[in-house]
Amino acid sequence: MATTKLGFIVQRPPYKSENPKLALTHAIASQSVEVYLNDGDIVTAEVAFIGDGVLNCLKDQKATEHYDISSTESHIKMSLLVDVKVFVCKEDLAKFGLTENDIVMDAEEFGADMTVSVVPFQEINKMMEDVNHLLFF
Amino acid sequence: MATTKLGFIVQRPPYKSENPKLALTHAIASQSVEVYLNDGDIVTAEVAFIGDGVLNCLKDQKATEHYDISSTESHIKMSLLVDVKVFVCKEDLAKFGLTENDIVMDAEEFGADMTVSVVPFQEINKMMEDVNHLLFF
Amino acid sequence: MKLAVFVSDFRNTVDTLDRLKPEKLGVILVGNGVYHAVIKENGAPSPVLKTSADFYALAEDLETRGINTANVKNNVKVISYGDIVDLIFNDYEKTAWL
Amino acid sequence: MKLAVFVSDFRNTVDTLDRLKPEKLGVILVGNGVYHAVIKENGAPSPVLKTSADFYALAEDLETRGINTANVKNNVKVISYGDIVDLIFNDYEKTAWL
Amino acid sequence: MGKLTIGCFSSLVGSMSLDFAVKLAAAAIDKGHKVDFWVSGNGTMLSIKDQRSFKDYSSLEKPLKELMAKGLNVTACEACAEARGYHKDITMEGFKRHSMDWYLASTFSADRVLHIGGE
Amino acid sequence: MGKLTIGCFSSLVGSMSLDFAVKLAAAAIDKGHKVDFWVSGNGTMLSIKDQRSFKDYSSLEKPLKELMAKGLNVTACEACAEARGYHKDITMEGFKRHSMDWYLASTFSADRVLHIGGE
Repeated sequence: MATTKLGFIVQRPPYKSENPKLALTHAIASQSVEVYLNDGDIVTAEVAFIGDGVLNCLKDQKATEHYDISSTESHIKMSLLVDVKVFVCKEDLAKFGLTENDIVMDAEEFGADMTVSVVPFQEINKMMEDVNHLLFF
Repeated sequence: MATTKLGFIVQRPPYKSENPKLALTHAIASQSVEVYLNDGDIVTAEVAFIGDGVLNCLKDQKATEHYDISSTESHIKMSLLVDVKVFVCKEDLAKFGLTENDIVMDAEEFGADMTVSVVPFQEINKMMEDVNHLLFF
Repeated sequence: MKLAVFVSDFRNTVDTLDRLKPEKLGVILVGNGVYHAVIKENGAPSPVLKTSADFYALAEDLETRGINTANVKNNVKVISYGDIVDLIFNDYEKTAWL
Repeated sequence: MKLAVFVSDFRNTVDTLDRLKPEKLGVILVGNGVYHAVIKENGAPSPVLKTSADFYALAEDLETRGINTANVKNNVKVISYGDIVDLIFNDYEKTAWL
Repeated sequence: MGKLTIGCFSSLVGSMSLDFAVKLAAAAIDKGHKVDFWVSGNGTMLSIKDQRSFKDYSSLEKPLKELMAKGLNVTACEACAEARGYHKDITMEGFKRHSMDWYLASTFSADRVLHIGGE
Repeated sequence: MGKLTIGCFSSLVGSMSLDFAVKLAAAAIDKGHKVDFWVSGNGTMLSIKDQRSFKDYSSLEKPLKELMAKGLNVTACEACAEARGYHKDITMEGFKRHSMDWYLASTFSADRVLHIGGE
């Protein structure tokens, strides 16, 4: 019975590369990892958006309409739905003049209880200390 | 009987992406383009290294020894061998504290007559004016 | 030379845009380049917009990223793919994708 | 936390390195990141080297790019792939590829 | 009406450069222009047939086939494709493969060239 | 001796990230460590068999096979591969394909994880 904690740090904007989306899909995969492990062993994933990475969180992304692909917005909602913790750096949002009104904060329409936490970078640093392994995207 | 002139501008360092090398291989391909064209019609290619792109020109690249791939250095020599004009921006070399001693200047060992021209950016601007189409790498 | 420059990145890794001095310059913001049209950092608009040029931003790429085209800066014209075709055929002679 | 950070680009598009404050920080320059170990711009060494950290640069990647390992700055240790393995297993607990 | 030659050297699925190139080609053809489309480097990924369409990834096989039916001329760099293991048998029907001189020859008669390099 | 899990998400031929990852895996195995190697996104390009070896492009099939013989455990993200048209029949022998949870499971028992994301 052990837990391995992973910290996913997204530092780049969406769509230039698919990596921000892969960060979220891999984090979501923490839900099905038990099939490979012994009873009671788990892997947990937390995701933090920092720097230009906070641009992944903008609302109303029309990626499906224009390019027929899912948006990073929809992936953030999926992450919340499976109870992945999602952090967004407060200072970086402020730097871009963005507020909680501009970004995805919940996935209520899918029945998710989890919401996005806008936190100071210091708390993200604490999360990085706390996890067993870091994955920077 | 007409000539189309192409200007290849390399602005990024080697090895992160293969684009600088592709610039040179495509420029070299100007030598065999006649098979597709009418008699007397030709396409010429000139290559200019600017900004971080001048780092492609450093001598003694050991890419074959360490990674079993050809170096951009060897591609510059091949370009000279088939008489492609190669320019290197003087100001950008100076910015990095590099001199003609640090970079590939000729391909004498292969019998090439053409040499690399280290020129002020202004002359590269003139080349850009002069060509029919620009290809930035 | 009349030159249409495409900027597709938010963080430019090349400084070429500042050095080009064509007679007429158009800057077409596409892909993640569209962030330059709207995102301020610490209150300041993108330095890209300081270039002496005509600015365009692709509507599809703004909206894909969750940016309302109404929020784009005044000196940037929001355009479509069809407009890009017309621009490069009618208003400019050469293109450069930085 | 003892953190080994890999820098693989010459032009960083992220500012994360400046913000990390681990108890012990190692910066391993690989790929085009090795330019930081030697290239001066307008006489000034790379700002990456100003970070408070231990610096390492991969010999193979320096030489691939035509850089003589003797020219690397004093505070950067030239290492091999094997050394990287030992560093991340013995000297650091976590890694971050920026 | 003119001729536009597009060269795309970036990687597919994930980067949006090929999506951009295909949409621009479509817009140019709609306006009556002739379009030559060259892919090199990682861009040769576009030439593989039967890419499975997932909602997470852009899938360009369908729009590309429609454009080919409307006259789009599309060619992959043969060496770049072979080096990646993209052999003839997994290449989309109608997608040509040539050496790099094809791209240069296409620019000869082109009114405009858009070369998409970058990273 | 420990276990190292490497994840590589970058594109092959051209970018040197996969070359780096393969060489690091080799160095770790030489020192007696166990290595799991996961490729996702454009990194799945590594899994294709019969990539033609040109001197311009790095060719990793041979070193990879040698490492597999020495116990390297290498797996590609199945969805990322399928989305690119890299189907089972063109996958290198011994190269596994799984869903993303394989990578996370590998980190469970890993002493060190090197996740190569970037651009």
